Amino acid sequence: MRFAFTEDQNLIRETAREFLSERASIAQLRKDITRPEGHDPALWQAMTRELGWAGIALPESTGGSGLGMVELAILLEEQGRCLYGGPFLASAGIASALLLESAASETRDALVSRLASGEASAAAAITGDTGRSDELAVAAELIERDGRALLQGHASFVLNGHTADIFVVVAHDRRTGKSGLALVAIGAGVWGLEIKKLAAMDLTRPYARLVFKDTPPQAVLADGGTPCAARGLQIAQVALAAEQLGAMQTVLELTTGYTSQRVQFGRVIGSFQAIKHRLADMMVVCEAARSAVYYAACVVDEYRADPSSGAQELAEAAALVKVQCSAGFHEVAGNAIQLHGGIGFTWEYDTHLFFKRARATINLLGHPQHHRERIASLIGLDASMGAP
Amino acid sequence: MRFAFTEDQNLIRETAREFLSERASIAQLRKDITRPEGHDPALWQAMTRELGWAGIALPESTGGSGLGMVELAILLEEQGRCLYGGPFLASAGIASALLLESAASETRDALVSRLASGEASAAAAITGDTGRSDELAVAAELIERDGRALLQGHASFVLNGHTADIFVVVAHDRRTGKSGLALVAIGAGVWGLEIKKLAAMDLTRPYARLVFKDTPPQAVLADGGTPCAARGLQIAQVALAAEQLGAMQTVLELTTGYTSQRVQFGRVIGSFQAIKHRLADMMVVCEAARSAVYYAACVVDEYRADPSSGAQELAEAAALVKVQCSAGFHEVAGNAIQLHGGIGFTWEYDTHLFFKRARATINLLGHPQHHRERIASLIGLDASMGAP
Amino acid sequence: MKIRFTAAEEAFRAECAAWLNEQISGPFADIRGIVSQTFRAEQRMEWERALGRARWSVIGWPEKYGGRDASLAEQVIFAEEYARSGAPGRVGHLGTELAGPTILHFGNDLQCERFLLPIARGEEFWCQGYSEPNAGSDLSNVRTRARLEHGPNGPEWVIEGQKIWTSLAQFADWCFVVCRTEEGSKGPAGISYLLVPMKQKGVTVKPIRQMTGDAEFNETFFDGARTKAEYCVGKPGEGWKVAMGTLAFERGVSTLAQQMTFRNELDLLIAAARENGAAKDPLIRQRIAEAWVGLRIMRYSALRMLSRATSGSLGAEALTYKLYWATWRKKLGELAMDVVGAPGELCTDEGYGLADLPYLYLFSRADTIYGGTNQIQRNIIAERALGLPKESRGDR
Amino acid sequence: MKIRFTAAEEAFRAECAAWLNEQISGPFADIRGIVSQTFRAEQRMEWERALGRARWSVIGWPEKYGGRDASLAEQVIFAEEYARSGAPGRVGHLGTELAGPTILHFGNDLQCERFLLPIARGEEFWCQGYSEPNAGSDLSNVRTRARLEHGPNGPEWVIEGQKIWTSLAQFADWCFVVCRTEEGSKGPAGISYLLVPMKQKGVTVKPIRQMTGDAEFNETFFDGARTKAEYCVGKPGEGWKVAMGTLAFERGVSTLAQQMTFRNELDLLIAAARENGAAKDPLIRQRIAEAWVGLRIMRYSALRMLSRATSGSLGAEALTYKLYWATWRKKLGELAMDVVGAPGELCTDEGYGLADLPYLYLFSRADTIYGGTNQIQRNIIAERALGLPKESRGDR
Repeated sequence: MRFAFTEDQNLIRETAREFLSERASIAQLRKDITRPEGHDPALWQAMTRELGWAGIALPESTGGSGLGMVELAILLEEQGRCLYGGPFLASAGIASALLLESAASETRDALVSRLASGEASAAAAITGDTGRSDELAVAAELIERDGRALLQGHASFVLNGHTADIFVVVAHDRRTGKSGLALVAIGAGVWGLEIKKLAAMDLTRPYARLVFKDTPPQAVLADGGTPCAARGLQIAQVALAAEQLGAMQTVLELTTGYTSQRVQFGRVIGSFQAIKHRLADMMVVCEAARSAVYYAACVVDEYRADPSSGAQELAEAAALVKVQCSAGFHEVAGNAIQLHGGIGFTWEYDTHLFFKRARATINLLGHPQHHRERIASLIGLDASMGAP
Repeated sequence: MRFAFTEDQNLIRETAREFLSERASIAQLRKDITRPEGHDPALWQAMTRELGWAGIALPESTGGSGLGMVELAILLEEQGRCLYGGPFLASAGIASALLLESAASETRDALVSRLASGEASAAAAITGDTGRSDELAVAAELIERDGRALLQGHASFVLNGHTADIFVVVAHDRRTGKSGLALVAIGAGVWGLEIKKLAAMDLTRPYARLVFKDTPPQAVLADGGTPCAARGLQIAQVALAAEQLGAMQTVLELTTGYTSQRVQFGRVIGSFQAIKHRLADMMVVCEAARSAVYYAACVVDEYRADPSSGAQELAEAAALVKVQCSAGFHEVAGNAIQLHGGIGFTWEYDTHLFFKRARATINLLGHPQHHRERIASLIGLDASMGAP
Repeated sequence: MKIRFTAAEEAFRAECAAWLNEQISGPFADIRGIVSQTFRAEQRMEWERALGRARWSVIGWPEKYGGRDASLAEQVIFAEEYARSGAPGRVGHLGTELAGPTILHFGNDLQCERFLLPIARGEEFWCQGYSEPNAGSDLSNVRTRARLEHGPNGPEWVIEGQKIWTSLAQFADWCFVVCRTEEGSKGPAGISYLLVPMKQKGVTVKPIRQMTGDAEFNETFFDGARTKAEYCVGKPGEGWKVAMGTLAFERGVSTLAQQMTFRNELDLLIAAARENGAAKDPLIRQRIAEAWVGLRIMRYSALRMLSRATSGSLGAEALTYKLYWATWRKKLGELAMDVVGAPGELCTDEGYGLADLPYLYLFSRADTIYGGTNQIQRNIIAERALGLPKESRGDR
Repeated sequence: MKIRFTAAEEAFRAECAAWLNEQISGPFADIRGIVSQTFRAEQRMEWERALGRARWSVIGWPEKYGGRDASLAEQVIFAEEYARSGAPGRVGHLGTELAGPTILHFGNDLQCERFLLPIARGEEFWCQGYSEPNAGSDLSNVRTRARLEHGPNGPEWVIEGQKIWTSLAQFADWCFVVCRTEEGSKGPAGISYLLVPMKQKGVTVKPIRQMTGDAEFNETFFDGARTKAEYCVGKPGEGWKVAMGTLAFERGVSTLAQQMTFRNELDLLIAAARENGAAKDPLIRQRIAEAWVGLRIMRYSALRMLSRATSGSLGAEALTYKLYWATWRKKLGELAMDVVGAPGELCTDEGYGLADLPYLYLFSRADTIYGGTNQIQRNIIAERALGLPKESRGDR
């Protein structure tokens, strides 16, 4: 038990921070989001092909680095710091997690290899137009016709879906003799797939809506995929939380910096307790999130080392980290606007970008309320009541 | 429409404040609560027989002053200021409200007359051992045997019940052909009634637990009494809220006074924004409570003037005022302890008396959560959902 | 203490409701229910002229200035019916609610004669020149300067400086400008309250885009702008008192109209919750109930505040009012997003169009900032209502 | 970064769990699960002597002072098993967690030899002399004075003054007292850190009754109390640094034991909720989940803090820790009352006896006050971790 980063891990962080501060400043982000892709493809190429980030937590057998969630979380945290809006979270954080949880197969490994090399990016289609995270919200169906599996229905809130090459789709399995959820891979150029980019309140990252019209899957990755999907999404929650952690840390620093310089009443406003104490509370939230993210990342690695004994802890840690980071990021970003005063409310200043990202990530992969209810079940509040 | 006190009403307040500051200081309270009655009977006599307070909102025909809820609320607010623990709220605030809502009859008027004159005090028995405010929590039953109505079961959390002369009991009506709740009056000395004083965390005011063993009622005040009980308790909520308002105002003043004098770091601590702003928030809560209480008191008077048109507004205002004053009082009293620092946590200092009273009144007549749910129903959130 | 309206007052309610509904479902149906402050401004200014013609624009003012000498109860009733009709927020509200009452109270006869009727008639619109880039929370740190010059048009103030957050400046004919007229003065001393025409060469208005995508607020630059010497309200150098007086009018009857807007927003939220099933969620129900409680309390507090205002004193409820509603609305915005769920995250068009509830969510973040941040409001409450020590300044 | 324990560590866990369970279900069954700090103190002191005999009292200390030189992981494991066994909080914790580490770190050889073994063996108990009636949040405003006197027993400090909130003083043999030894000094300068015997004529302990009805805290009066000149930790006049160092030890491994207490409290609350049906209430479920999240995060933060502490630096998570747990526990207390409902309002006996959860509710109100109020904690975080300006004093 040593709950601190190794030298290697620190080095990964330093390299990432240096690279991103040069190539992915928020000023740059404001330009990149106006591109049709919503991000800079050259930067994405550099991240994946040159730096090999997409494969950091993918098995060496598929061309990845074979490191773990802790290292992936470091990269996501650093990307969160600059609100990076390219498909890293979507592909390396979410879709890859689903792929790795699905049954091992050559097809799957071929897909993973394409992601690891940076040749392709993937996106996960896991919910319908409600955007909710429960099973009922899934609006895609896998049917069988003439012995062929086909996708019907739709999926929405597909993060970075408009530029993805591969989709990992969670669908209700309606094939003969099947039930529950299936995990399906499809290519972006496949017949019977409509992709529409959706503009969002969060300016930093677009969604897509997919419509399936008898779309043939490239592969059915998991029959009876309900548990695979659940575990994969739990791991994805940890990935998202790592990104949220980085973002909330930046917005805290931004606010500390501003309030240390802005003068009103002849004093820097950071000398007023109303400001100081709010900042202290923001820091408490950030540090709590940090503890949660690092721990949850370790839990993912423990789970992958031993899935049978680690599943309960994974479910708990994933819900916990989503609750803490979603509620925390929104609180911190909201406070940042308040402490900036008028300027914090303007389009030109960066605080609103963080605030809107925070709001968007509240619903992504499940609202905190949903996950608290999930925790209540996990810790035994459902068990039948009786006399003591 | 004039939402301000009249001269007469201001005079009632001034007189009450003067009387209570002389006779019912908190130092005096600390002595009085050690008496077997839990309060000073001579003071109670002075309040009722000399000043006629018990009858202030009772009809002139029964010997009362024929004034309204606004005037009663003023007296309760002033009593709340000094945490008066005698049976005024229990008798004039709660039990009287139930009596006035029950069907007019000679028996009822005779009971009301005894309360108006101060000859007797009443207490309301409205819940069982859970102390909850829903109908299911009622643990008394009115049965019929040999043509006679009898009470069985129990009631708990009967405010000031150990010194009451009359009990107004809410019971499930199990008599032949009846259903719902009945409102029943019994005398304290009646056969088959056990009364046990309960010591409570709130030191200022005890409860009693009643056990009914074929207890014969003095009168069945309302057959099919569910709506009477509901309305009576709504009015009682307004009475309780008025008392809570007075208490939270005092605790705010106490804290303002302390923080204006206590010096740390060479400054009065009230000059620190962390303290100032907390006090400001406390004041916001108090003023919100004040607006709510005065308005709700007017609503009661409007309702009594025209029960048919005023019932919905009464239900809403009663729930609202209970939510605001219960949550608000607890918040203000909790903050008071915090802002006093170590001394606020001692037995010798008064803050804990307020804090414990606040906690006790959260459950009394229904938890805020219960009343918020009630509001949700009242404002139409239960109505069936459909396409727009 | 009574809350019931008299029969005569209820008759007045019927009269104004009838007129409002006729107008808003008839000639002005296009502007019904608009939320944004800047949308369809021209039509709304036309609407405000129609109000003026029918003497419904400022009913509490004296008849000779376009009002009806209406009682408090009548003003309460009108505000309620105005909002109930779906009539939009007023482009002219800085004139009718702030400039007008200030001139009526602090101005001289000449100023009253010149300015009040055009406000009442919707012929002249106003904006407010208070905040500056370095005078946000610290309002008295005013750097905009004005000096008196004697030129061909007689004595005139010449104004230099920059104001910020001047909402509706793009539509305004006049601005009430707080500026420093005594060289070397500091803080509240040496400030004057000038009425300055906006449509002149020396005034430039530059919109500030906000996080909502809209631009209600502006920067306003005064670069040799001029106004007549006699358009100074109060004595030169004693404008601070007038400026603070203006702020007190923000707590007037207009709060009731604002509340009706809030009520419309809450109704919208409730409708959304019923439609998408969120109304079945016990947590959402609690939060909606809490919002409903807060809104009711705002109404009661406003009535208490207004009933007392007729007796001249300003109570604690008035000092707490801004903090209360701003905090309430911010929470409402957060609740709104949880009610609408993920679909509320999507834009309705490519131009950053947002549905009403998500728009409310974003806009509400400004409520706790403009017009005195929550932090400033808490200082005011603690110092003025509770008598706690003043904050120490770093500079004097 | 890894969170799994090695096989050797798990073996260590089995060893200490076995010993603890044997003791606590055997000879010390009477003191199992006691919540109050003062209840059955004599038996608990006996228990702590048993711990000392078996070398389980201070396992992280060097062997020669009664410890086991245990690794961080072993200390974590022992703390977990200690609490899991139901063993009660330690009467000696001010010695084992504060006085001991302070002497070990700042004291000289003579002091280590004299004081550490008796602490480890449970032979001498300690209390803390920091706060004074006028030095609560403002700790450096110390007025207790000590002067060096040369008498028949050699040079001795003679101490005059009053300390307050000295918990467990009634059981203590020694007190570490912060006092002013330089006439006319102010603030942190001129303060010394003295080790003073409690069982002497010049020391009077007077219990302070708290809102719980209990009296864990005391006033302690020093009226010509004496201690040897050599029992000054650090140089005379430079005790402030030592005193602050002691506070840092509060963030040590003992936090894990404290957390296990919290976990027992949360388990109690969950059991109550399941028993009375509150666990079905969606709002209660959310709040319990939130409490569970907070407790887990405390554990993760403590592990992060401790893992870093071995590298010598104090991170932001250490500065936020007190504020976090105190706020968490206050909320837990409020939740507890909502779970138990009205029955929790009733006393269990005439002597103001309260059930565990209501007791927790009341006691938790002190958590955000003692050991540095939440307000002071926020100052510390803002100033030390975020580098914001210091509060200005009124007096220097």
